[in-house]
Amino acid sequence: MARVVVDVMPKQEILDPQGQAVAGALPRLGFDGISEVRQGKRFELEVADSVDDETLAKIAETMLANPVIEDWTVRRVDS
Amino acid sequence: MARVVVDVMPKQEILDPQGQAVAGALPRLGFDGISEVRQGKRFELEVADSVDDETLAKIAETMLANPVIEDWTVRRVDS
Amino acid sequence: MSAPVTTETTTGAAGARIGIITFPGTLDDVDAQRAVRRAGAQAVALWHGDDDLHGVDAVIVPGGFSYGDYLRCGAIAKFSPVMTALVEAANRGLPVLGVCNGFQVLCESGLLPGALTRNAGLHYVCRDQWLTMENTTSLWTTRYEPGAELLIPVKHGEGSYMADKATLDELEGEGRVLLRYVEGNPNGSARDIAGITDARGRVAGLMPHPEHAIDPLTGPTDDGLGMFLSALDALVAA
Amino acid sequence: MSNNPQDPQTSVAASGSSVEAATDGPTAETGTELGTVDTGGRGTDGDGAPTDSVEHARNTPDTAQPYLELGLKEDEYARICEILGRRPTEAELAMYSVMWSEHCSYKSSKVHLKYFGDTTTPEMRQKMLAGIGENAGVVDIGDGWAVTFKLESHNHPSYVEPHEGAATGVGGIVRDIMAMGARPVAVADPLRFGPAEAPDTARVLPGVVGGIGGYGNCLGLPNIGGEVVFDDSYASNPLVNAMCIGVLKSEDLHLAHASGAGNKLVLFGARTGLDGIGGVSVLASETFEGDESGTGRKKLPSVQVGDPFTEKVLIECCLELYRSGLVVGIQDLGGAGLSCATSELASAGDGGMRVDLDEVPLRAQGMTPAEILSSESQERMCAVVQPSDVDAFMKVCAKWDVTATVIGEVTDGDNLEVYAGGELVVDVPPRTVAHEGPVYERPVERPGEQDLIAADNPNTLSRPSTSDELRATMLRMAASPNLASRDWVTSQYDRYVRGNTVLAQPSDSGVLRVDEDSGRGIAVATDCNARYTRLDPYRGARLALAEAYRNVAVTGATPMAVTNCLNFGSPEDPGVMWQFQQAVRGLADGCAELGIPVTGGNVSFYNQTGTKPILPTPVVGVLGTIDDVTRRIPTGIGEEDGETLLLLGN
Ligand SMILES: Nc1ncnc2c1ncn2[C@@H]1O[C@H](COP(=O)(O)OP(=O)(O)O)[C@@H](O)[C@H]1O
Repeated sequence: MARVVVDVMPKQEILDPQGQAVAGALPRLGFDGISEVRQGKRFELEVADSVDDETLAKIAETMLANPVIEDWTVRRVDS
Repeated sequence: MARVVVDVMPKQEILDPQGQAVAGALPRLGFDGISEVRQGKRFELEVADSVDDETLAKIAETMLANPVIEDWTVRRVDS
Repeated sequence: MSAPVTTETTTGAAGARIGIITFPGTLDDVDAQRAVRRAGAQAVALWHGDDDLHGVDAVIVPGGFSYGDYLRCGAIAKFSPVMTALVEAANRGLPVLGVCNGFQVLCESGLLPGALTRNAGLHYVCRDQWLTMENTTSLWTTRYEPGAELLIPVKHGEGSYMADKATLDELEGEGRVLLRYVEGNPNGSARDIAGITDARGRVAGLMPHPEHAIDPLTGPTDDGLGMFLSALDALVAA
Repeated sequence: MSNNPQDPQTSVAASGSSVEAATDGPTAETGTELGTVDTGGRGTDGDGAPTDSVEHARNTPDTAQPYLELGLKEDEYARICEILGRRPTEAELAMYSVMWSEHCSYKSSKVHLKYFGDTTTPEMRQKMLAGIGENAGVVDIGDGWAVTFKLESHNHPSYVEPHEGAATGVGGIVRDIMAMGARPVAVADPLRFGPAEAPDTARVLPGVVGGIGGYGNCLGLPNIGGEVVFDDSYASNPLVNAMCIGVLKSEDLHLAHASGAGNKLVLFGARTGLDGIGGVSVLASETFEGDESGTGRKKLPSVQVGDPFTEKVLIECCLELYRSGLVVGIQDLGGAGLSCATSELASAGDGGMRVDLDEVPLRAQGMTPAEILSSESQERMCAVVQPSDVDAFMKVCAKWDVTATVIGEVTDGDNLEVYAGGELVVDVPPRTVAHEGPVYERPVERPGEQDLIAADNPNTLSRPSTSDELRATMLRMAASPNLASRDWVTSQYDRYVRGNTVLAQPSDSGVLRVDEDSGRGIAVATDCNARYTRLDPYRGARLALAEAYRNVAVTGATPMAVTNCLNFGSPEDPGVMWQFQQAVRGLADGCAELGIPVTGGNVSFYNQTGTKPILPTPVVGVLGTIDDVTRRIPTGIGEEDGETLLLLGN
């Protein structure tokens, strides 16, 4: 068993209304000094050792992310 | 300027229908060996050096996460 | 099939002033105002940037997508100036009704326990929903018969009520569950909970939209009108 | 830092490195590295590359330009050079190429659409306050109320990225309606997909429905109608048509124009980014061939992401601006962005216009003038404001937290002049961009196979005759996705918001209350049977009209005006052009017979996979009025015992 983290973020050049909403609210709440916020998704998977990196990449690319508008990263982490 | 990553995940005991939907779909698409999926959020913040850890924790706790249902983690990363 | 509720207007209600909050992204404020007028009271528009409540007798936090609700429903709205004023007033006993996004805002700001999470089906759901009235002593529900069945629209993507077991048991034990879904739970809410109230029965939060059920012309029934009338009864009596 | 005692991330956090460094544990693979996409372009490299100014263009007449890549034909490019008396600058080329595209210029359809005007009698025009040529048609419904409505397609973007494509389709049509000075009050969505069981439909349909619902619900617009149709021909080419309906007091009608020298041009709403730049990115990469800073641009997806919250706030902001009388003219930014808005505003006015791109609030760094002019960033509007009103205008925008910037002014010259970095980069007669694009008389030819199709008719085809056959037919129909419940779709749409929805699904048409005191209301329906239209495009279009007309009539409303969205294959295919011509004639003749005008519409060509076009799909929307919505007639029988059932017609 391994724990795998897949991070999915909106592509840099794509509008991120979610992150913008947060960035816009922070100063109103008295939090200054945050110049940019981007909001994406984080998936935590419990994966059998038999699952190889290629398969994980495929899962990320076809299911977890929408490659038209999102970038993704896969990492194995110790659990 | 520092880049800060805030990860927000549903608490272990809270139902995570999105993660479950992914976990349920994987075998149908021919991906086996994934026993659990949880879906949360990932925020990337560009933060002035003057913003201290305490402030970051407060932003995470009061705004980015709802501690009733979510756990959060703040990390500074090199940019 | 209409709920056993009287829809006679409250005598002496015309003087009552009910505030309706508008955040950027609020949608059902016009409907809530209409419902308040239909019930015979005066609707007072409250803006998110106001830092006082203009002396209103009760407040409705209506549905919509405050600030887009991109982060988490109600998460940003809870920080607005008007909410600071509202939390203070509610703690002093001001009657408050949060509907849908308003319910989410009340939970986020700590006026009500628990949280509303993504629908179990992962889709936004708009449908006419059967409910049972579980508590007829709260300020917002005295016009109803105990156990009355109501047909009122729900429309939301994040309406699944969640709280830890202790909180749920406490709500049940103290009779603070106001409404429950029957004939199908639209969102996976714990214990079919559709609405709750605070310990004093003055602050209520619901996912169904009583303001969309005040006239069979534009809603499935007029089953929702009783909530506004109940509050007016209490305000006039006070 | 964490609130989780078990903190599953500590191991990662301990290494303290970023995702993109990919050093915390073996990285499997990276899509595109997070956070490292180069958004910089020429502006940022500081190598002093010359801006392609008008003067520069004059001095370098022989510079080759990528007009073919931008979709301009040889002769179209020649005409631009002739209009300008020189080669166009990069920015001008970008402007002409988007504005002269089929989508913006109607170059293949114009000659046919004229027929709508030719067949509209003064009598039919009586209630029409604005018609074809404006952002949307407007009709007078009585008691001082006017209604504006329009259908628009967002087919191709919805195939590439179903959710955002459909969402921004709704956003675009809503801004069209706002530009008429109206409050948007409802939407409807006629949809066409490939076979229900096809894997790709499982990608496209939920995305489209989620996008329309997500955007429309967040705007607070009840969804009161539409269609869901499945057919093989839409397999790689779904049709996502969206309708918006708006209401205004007749005297508040705002038409897009920019009159009055000295009046200011205000851009307000979202910032301008690299969204939907599509073809124009060849400009940057062409010029910077071999230069590594140019490579980042080529990969840009021409996808726009919608921000419904910004649009909702923009709606309320616009309505307050209208109420306060602060707007002389207004235009939405849709396809072709600022190119379209500035050239259309200027050509509808009585003077020229000067725009300074340095003032445009940007979301990305180093955008070129061509990119700023072509950006299709959503949720933006452009208003013409009297100088004395600018402060008040800005105050209203500030109240709604809407970014607003004066980017130019109306001049007493003739040309649209655009400056960037202090240099004149565009100097064109605005009408040549907005209205005097190429017009084609494409070849039209009835395909030979129409005869074959016509040979199969009710007399030659076998019909079920035994009870077993009837039963089988019945079962087949009951199982057909085209006759299934639409509940999966419609339950994702808010039909109640604003509290004026009198009828929505499953009714034959949506009915809305407009005036709470008098009970005056409107009804709308959209329809098209594309298979009929394939068999006979003239009659098919008439049938679509008749069906929508009937659907409005049976709710108790009186039909009064028509909009359309004409979805067809390639105009370069003479057979498709014939279908188009026939459908336009059928619709126009039908309207003349029924006595209601076509007030606007939209043409979507190139809906095909390879050389195989979609079924010709002229979606027709009919608007009706009803004096008193309490007298609406709901769909359905069997509410009471003893009801009499009558069949009308033959
Ligand atoms: N995409 C859609 N969006 C909104 N409403 C829809 C959509 N598709 C169908 N509807 C509504 O659902 C109901 C049933 O649709 P349909 O089966 O196409 O009816 P009909 O065949 O009578 O036109 C109608 O009220 C129609 O307006």
